[in-house]
Amino acid sequence: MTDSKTPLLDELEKGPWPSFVKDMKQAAEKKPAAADLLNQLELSYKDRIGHWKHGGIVGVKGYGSGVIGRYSDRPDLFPNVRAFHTMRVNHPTGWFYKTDALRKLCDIWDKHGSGLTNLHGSTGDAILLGTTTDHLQPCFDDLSEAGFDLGGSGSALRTPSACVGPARCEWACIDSLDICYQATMTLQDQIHRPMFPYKFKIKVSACANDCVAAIARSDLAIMGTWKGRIQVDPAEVRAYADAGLDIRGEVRDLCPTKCMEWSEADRTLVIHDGDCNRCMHCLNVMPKALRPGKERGASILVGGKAPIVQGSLLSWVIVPFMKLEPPYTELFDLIARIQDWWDENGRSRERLGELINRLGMRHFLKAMGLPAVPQMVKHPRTNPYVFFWPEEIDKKEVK
Amino acid sequence: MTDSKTPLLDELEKGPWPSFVKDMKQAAEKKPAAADLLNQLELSYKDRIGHWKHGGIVGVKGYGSGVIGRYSDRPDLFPNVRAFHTMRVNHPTGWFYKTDALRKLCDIWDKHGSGLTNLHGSTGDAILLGTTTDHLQPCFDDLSEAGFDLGGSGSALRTPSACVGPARCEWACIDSLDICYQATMTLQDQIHRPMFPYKFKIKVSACANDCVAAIARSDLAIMGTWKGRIQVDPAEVRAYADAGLDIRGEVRDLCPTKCMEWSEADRTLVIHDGDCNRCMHCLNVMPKALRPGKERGASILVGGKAPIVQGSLLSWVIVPFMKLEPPYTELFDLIARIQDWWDENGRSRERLGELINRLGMRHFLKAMGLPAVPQMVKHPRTNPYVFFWPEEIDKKEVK
Amino acid sequence: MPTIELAGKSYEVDEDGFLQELDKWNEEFAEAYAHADGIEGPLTEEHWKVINYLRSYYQEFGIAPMVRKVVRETGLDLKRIYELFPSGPGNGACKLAGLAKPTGCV
Amino acid sequence: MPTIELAGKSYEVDEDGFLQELDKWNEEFAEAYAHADGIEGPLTEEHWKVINYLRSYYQEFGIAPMVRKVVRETGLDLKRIYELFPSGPGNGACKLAGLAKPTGCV
Amino acid sequence: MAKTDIGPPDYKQFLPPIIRDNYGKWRYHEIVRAGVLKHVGENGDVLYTVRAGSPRLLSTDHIREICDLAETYCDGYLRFTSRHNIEFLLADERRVAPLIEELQAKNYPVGGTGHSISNMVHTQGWVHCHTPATDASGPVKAIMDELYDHFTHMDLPAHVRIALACCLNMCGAVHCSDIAILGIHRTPPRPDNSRLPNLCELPTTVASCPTGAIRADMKNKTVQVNDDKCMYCGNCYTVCPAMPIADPDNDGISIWVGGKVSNARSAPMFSKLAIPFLPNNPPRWPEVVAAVKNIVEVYAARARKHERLGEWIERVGWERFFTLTGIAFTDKHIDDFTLATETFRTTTQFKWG
Amino acid sequence: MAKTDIGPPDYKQFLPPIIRDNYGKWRYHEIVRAGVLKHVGENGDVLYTVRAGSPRLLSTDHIREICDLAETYCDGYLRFTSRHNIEFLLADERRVAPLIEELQAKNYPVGGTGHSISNMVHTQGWVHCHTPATDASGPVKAIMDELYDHFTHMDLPAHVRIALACCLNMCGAVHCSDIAILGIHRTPPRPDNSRLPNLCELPTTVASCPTGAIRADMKNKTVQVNDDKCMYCGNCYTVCPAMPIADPDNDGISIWVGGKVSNARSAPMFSKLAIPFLPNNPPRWPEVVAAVKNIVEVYAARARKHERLGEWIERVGWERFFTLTGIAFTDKHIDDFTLATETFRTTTQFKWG
Ligand code: SRM
Ligand code: SRM
Ligand code: SRM
Ligand code: SRM
Ligand code: SF4
Ligand code: SF4
Ligand code: SF4
Ligand code: SF4
Ligand code: SF4
Ligand code: SF4
Ligand code: SF4
Ligand code: SF4
Repeated sequence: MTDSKTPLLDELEKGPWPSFVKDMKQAAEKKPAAADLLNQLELSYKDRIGHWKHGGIVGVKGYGSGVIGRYSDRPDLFPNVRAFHTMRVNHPTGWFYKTDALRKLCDIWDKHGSGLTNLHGSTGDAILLGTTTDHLQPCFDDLSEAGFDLGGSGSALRTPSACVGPARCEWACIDSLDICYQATMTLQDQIHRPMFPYKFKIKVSACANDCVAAIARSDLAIMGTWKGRIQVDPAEVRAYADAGLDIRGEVRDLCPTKCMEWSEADRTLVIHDGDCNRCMHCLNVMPKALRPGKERGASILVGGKAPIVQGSLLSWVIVPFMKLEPPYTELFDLIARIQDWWDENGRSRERLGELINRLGMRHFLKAMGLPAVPQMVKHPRTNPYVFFWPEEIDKKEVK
Repeated sequence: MTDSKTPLLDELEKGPWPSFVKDMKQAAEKKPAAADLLNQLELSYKDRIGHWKHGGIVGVKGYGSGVIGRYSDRPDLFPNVRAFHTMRVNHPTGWFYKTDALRKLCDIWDKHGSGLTNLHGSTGDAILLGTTTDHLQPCFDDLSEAGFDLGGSGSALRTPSACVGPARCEWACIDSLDICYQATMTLQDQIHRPMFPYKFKIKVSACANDCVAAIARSDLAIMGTWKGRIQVDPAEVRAYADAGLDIRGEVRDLCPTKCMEWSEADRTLVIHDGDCNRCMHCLNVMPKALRPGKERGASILVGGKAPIVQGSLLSWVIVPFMKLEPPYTELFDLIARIQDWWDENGRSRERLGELINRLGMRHFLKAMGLPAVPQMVKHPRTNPYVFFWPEEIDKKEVK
Repeated sequence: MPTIELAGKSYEVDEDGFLQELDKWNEEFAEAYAHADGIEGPLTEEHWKVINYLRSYYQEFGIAPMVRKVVRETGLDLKRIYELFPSGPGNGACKLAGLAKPTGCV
Repeated sequence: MPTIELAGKSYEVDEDGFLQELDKWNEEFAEAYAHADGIEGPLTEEHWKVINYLRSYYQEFGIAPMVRKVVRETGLDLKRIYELFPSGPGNGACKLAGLAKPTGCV
Repeated sequence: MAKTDIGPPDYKQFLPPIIRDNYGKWRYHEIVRAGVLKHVGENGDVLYTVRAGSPRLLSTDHIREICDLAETYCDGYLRFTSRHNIEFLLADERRVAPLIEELQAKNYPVGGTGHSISNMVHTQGWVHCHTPATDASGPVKAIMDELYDHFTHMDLPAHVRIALACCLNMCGAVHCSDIAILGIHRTPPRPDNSRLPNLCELPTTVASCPTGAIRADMKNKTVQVNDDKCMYCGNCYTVCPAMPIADPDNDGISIWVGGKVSNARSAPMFSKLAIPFLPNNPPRWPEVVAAVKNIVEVYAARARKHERLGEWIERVGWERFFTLTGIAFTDKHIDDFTLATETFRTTTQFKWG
Repeated sequence: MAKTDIGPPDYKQFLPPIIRDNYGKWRYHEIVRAGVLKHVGENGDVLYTVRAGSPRLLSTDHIREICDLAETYCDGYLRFTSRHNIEFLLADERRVAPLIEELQAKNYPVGGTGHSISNMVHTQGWVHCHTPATDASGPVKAIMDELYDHFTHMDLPAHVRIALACCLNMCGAVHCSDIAILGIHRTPPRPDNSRLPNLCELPTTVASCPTGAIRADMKNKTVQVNDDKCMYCGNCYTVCPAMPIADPDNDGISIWVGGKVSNARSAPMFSKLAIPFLPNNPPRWPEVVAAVKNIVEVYAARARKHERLGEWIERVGWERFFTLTGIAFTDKHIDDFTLATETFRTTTQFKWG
């Protein structure tokens, strides 16, 4: 046996995948807090249980969010993590950095915190992992000075995120980065000062491949799509076939709507665009030959979330197509109307999707002024429990 | 204009489809009750509303079911339908009749009732439509004398029904008629003396085509199926192809599991039976060439029902395969266990499916002693709200 | 609204003979009605067991008990109940017990 | 369990400074605590509007009101509330008002 | 006293000899023409079945006429189908044509087999029930008149099964029909406080409401309905006579499509809402007839062979269904009951229309 | 005081020049090899991206090392992906190979593109959270060690996305992953009546329970848990610190499969339960690692090209999935929450195994 103080964690230094234990040890050399974190984690590995107390509510002046308070339940053993709060730093949209900015972050965190981070949290923030209460405000001041700001937490708008989109992707149907950035900047107040019934998440994917998983984990998902015909380059189609791509098997047969005809003989591909549901598969397989149609915009979906309380929800289509060009007035107006309705009607800790589900989609659509369209449903209702609006009923005759 | 007393209903004597109004008029000539029924119906057509009072609870001695009480809400206008009760006569299994039996029914009904019937009710009974309270017992006595008995109503076992099955169908995998008949005879007491929380329906279809819609409208559906290979007659396959059947397009391409290979060249059909889900389609299209496998039995499903209260349910697989040979002991034991559990745990007016849904399938399976198998679900659960049985937990350690 | 004359008193009942004013019920009503409904002789202890159980359950819960409960609580099996009340627990016993008419599931 | 000394009295609080025995709350606690929490000068009428609303809502419903409710009922907008309580309605106002620590949604 | 619990007559005595001989030993069948099935036994025996439509509501005299026919042509053996059709069972091929001739002469439609529209399963309506929102026999007659040729000809892509239920109890079990016609109320029940206390069990009445719209008013031994939460299902009326709900001016018919029962190709499916409301317009319900006809014809013109209505819609998409039929999509089509979230579109995969 | 509400730095200043030039004007891409993307602009410009794996939990020194690399090879421009990988952005093809060489020398895995296993999205676990039922970073490390070659090689039928969340809050949003690893508790919370009255809002605590297992005990200002109705989700603990639920001997990991997010081919899908429980066995969770490996390899051997794990299972059937993987099917796999009926098999269409 080794006489290491962390024999269990040491096991996780082995193996080819980069080891977080190495990073913890690296930080532990400089930072007592990181050292105690390492030791407390070792204890957790031994006990098979976490060693943090419940909750913690701390912050910086003027903000109600951006810091997750945390206290050790064994401050006797690990005094340097007695308080070990996390700061959520709003990442640059698309997670793009120049190294000078990243280095600044590191310097600030070495000055004020544990020297440990998550790049990034699963909402998208740069997570600065662990500091004490009295370092929060000075750390924030330094961050602000360096051009960074905190992200969301609590019953606030959470840090919006976006796929890399037009910056590096041929399929981007909308400017996911700009939309996300504008939303972030416009809604700063909502991010920093929680005022909603619960959290609210916005994510933007510039096409249906959904590289930020917007549909699964945002209350409001903005997803690029197009109308009209897929742009086909017949020469490139032939080139793919020549290069050995099995267009029949790998493309046509896997098209979910079966809206393609592929002629092996003359190596031509015909797409019946009216039947296409823009799933992206054929474009994914043949990016050189196929491109999204020219009329571009986004589908807007709402309601996605994780399981607590009533089970997970994937987001629901509420606007099949919206043109999205700066200053995105229609989009931001809609977001404002949605949040206002939710804030007005929602119960504490009730996400948007849960509220719509409780009150009924028809009430939501009416409040939004959105028309009901078949694109909103997989299929119409199967139960006969249909409400009619009072104005649709011949009231004179009801006794 | 005609001076008919039923100008509205007269309109329904027109047109090619046989007219129920003609039947009503025919009966009205002999029976004042039928005449008043016709006139009251005319009033309903004028008023666009029914003219029957709510409910009615009448019957014959020793039975708690089999008669639907009904009273006119306009006895002033239609005294002959002041009381107009329906008797539900248990149909001969498979709805087979010899005319002498049918004629006996007619004679009895001309003697005691309105002379109007439904052949048949949608549960399957021969419905004798309308008589007075004092005719109920004598009518029943005559029916019994003629070899007929009443069917179910109220919180009872309802008249079981079965598809024509082995009597006239090449696909029957079980003897639907015998099973239904034996169930009916064995469970007479349950049919006539309501003792359950609510109604209970049993239907038997001898294959997956489900010609009695068992899966949609019975609390317990028994559906024939097979294990092993579909019996293929290659010569008959070729004969179909020769006769112009598009085996690729009409059979292979429509197979839901895509488990068939069809070679146009040598006109041979290969079925990968391990992938087949016995949907019946290929057999339906080529009955001469394909027959069910040789090891036959039934899938048992439970819970089907109409929408009230919590929405319609289609029945759920609880036993993927059960051999069914007289005296069907395993089946009848299972039915008894199911009913007992339901009767013990069900609330008033709670159908079996609703109860299982309320308490959880795992409780039902445990009480039935049935093993959980993947055939019971479309897919495993998506929510993480998993219960463990106390005996699965290491209780010593829980503080 | 039809009425029925029983032991010199008159009661409002519906077409099926169910009492319309539930608080008018009394034991004579049950006795006399039983006779009119074809039960021979005076009501026995067993009859009263059923009737009393129905009434007390109804008073407590506002609903008629389910048949399985009646069987269990009175110790009489269903066959016996039909012997006692040939019209059965609903049309027979509940009617004599002065309960609201069982509705719905017919 | 940490304690905090305010205006000569000592109170049990948690790590975040939230009162642990809710019935120990009194107005001096709020005044003194405000000072300790960095609010300058004595609590104003506006401060008390918020604190009193929080307390009365909590007493009636057993929960803290949602922010929208606080804004509507006090007539103070969110910006003003953050001016009054720089740590915000939760960490700031609820703490001074002696409510249970808002949990969960962080 | 009469014997009780004897059960129905044993069906075996009603089976014609050819069926008794070939019971469980049929080899295959063919549909000779619409309404005529030919079943061939393993031993070569041949059974003919001639299927005729029926209004289901039959007078005893009409039944006797059917008996006459059965005696003339098939030794008195006949049966009824699970969809109320009459089937004459013939061992002798030579009698088939004469039977059909006489049936046609007597105005019995012969058909309902294979890829046709069979008889409509339906219910009581104003003829005998207490909760209907529409009549049953009348709309059925009017619709079958219009679709008559699809009964007598097998000219559709696949089976089309139409059913009608006159209220949400759905005795016609219409919930899995290609086309379902369903009577609906559209105004809340009106509790009659004077009768309710003596007539109804309060807990049962409260529990009967799927949407929790009913509150017990213990003091007055009655109930109150929250009209905003009521979707007029009528279940409270079923258990409590003092909650009348019928309303001539607002009751009517809704139309549902795309259900199926068989497991052939696709799994059984519920029908889905196509048209939320059409008025009760007796005696011939022209709006309803036209709507059903339109759906059938759009389907007939577009679906592929063997494709049931619901399978066709699933393939082309509901967006397309509404466009092609010209039926308006409304907020009523969007579910708001307990499983609603399962029906919302959780993908960007959809068509423009 | 510091400026507030300035928001994040404008991303545009961090875009390398080649991206600024080709913003919104990319023509196509190729995956040159695992971990190397080549994007070609309409004007012919070529951008190379080299993707490297990261443990996500990074020390500042480690980040500085990454910065060193970015400065050496790509003028200081880099990004992170939505799955925590590092992407070096190079305008100059000649630097690609040297960068990869140095990355490999420094033990950075290069890969995660195309039909490979990318980095695992995951959460805090015992490192920073108060509700975990397992650790996050530890199991991730152990699993990625085992699946390392599938990160560095594109040898799978399609993308495989694995995620881990240490409790049912699912911060890892694992609910739509090809393979999801989820920490679960298995014993009810233990309300601490001495602390609860001062710490918790009773209505909030009661409302927090998805199954209604919590009753308020107004008299004692505390709550009671009906253990039979509790499925250990821990949400009550989230809102009420006096309801501890962690239990070292019964907490552990469940495994879920077949979810996806993209709309490619099939619509997004939730993951479904594969293995209800595996023990917490630190430091390397061998049971969990073996289970994940088994699922990946069975899938890899059988699925068709482009077929995601869930798509493969849908095609062959869940019956087959359990048979092929040898995973036991139990009553726990059968849903009993609010939408349970939607998951029951309502057809006789199934396979024997
Ligand atoms: C840090 C982070 C996990 C990570 O390691 O990446 C995280 C950590 C916590 N989440 Fe989360 N969530 C994080 C992303 C998510 C996501 C993913 C996403 O945003 O895309 C989800 C699922 C999507 C969603 O919102 O539905 C998520 C769903 C939850 C929930 C359940 C919410 C629900 O409505 O179902 C809770 C419970 C709550 O809010 O009380 C929660 C609560 C928490 C808390 C605050 C614990 C608690 O009960 O109060 C965790 C603090 C951990 C700590 O001590 O640092 N966290 N949380 C993620 C935020 C980092 C960032 O800002 O970038
Ligand atoms: C006569 C018949 C309709 C017909 O014209 O064919 C019928 C008629 C009535 N049904 Fe039915 N049901 C009839 C088959 C059905 C079916 C179909 C089936 O059995 O296959 C169903 C749907 C399947 C099911 O059971 O789920 C059906 C579901 C209902 C329901 C809803 C039950 C539910 O759990 O959702 C009710 C309401 C009730 O029980 O109180 C109901 C209630 C009624 C009542 C008794 C009215 C009531 O509210 O009390 C109707 C009496 C009409 C009358 O005055 O004659 N009837 N009922 C059918 C019985 C004839 C027979 O015995 O052959
Ligand atoms: C007589 C009857 C059974 C009975 O016991 O009464 C019956 C008899 C036959 N059915 Fe059926 N089915 C009968 C009701 C049904 C029902 C129930 C219903 O409609 O309510 C169904 C389920 C319908 C549904 O899915 O909604 C039904 C779904 C089938 C199918 C599957 C059709 C499909 O592709 O979905 C077949 C196979 C076929 O026809 O290819 C079938 C096939 C058959 C065959 C060919 C079986 C045979 O070999 O004898 C019989 C003649 C069919 C024909 O009409 O062309 N039968 N059949 C019923 C006639 C009803 C009527 O008068 O129209
Ligand atoms: C860099 C990143 C976006 C970002 O802003 O960070 C990204 C980038 C690309 N994605 Fe993605 N995707 C990224 C996360 C995702 C996600 C989200 C996730 O995994 O959490 C998804 C949804 C996953 C799912 O369905 O569960 C995603 C689903 C796709 C798909 C659809 C795959 C499918 O068949 O289901 C494609 C198309 C393809 O690869 O054929 C795609 C294609 C691409 C392309 C080829 C787009 C392009 O032309 O540049 C990019 C390189 C892909 C590659 O890795 O082979 N990307 N992509 C993300 C890299 C994550 C990582 O480090 O592994
Ligand atoms: S979501 Fe679409 S546009 Fe955005 S990066 Fe992914 S593939 Fe490209
Ligand atoms: S985008 Fe999808 S649906 Fe459209 S043609 Fe391509 S593969 Fe088919
Ligand atoms: S259910 Fe099957 S066996 Fe029965 S009649 Fe229909 S096709 Fe024949
Ligand atoms: S029965 Fe159905 S699943 Fe089986 S081979 Fe025939 S068509 Fe395919
Ligand atoms: S559907 Fe409704 S109205 Fe029609 S018979 Fe059945 S219960 Fe009566
Ligand atoms: S009609 Fe239906 S929804 Fe309306 S109150 Fe009655 S039971 Fe409730
Ligand atoms: S998943 Fe649960 S335990 Fe893990 S970080 Fe999120 S809230 Fe904490
Ligand atoms: S752990 Fe979940 S299910 Fe159990 S009592 Fe708490 S909230 Fe309810």
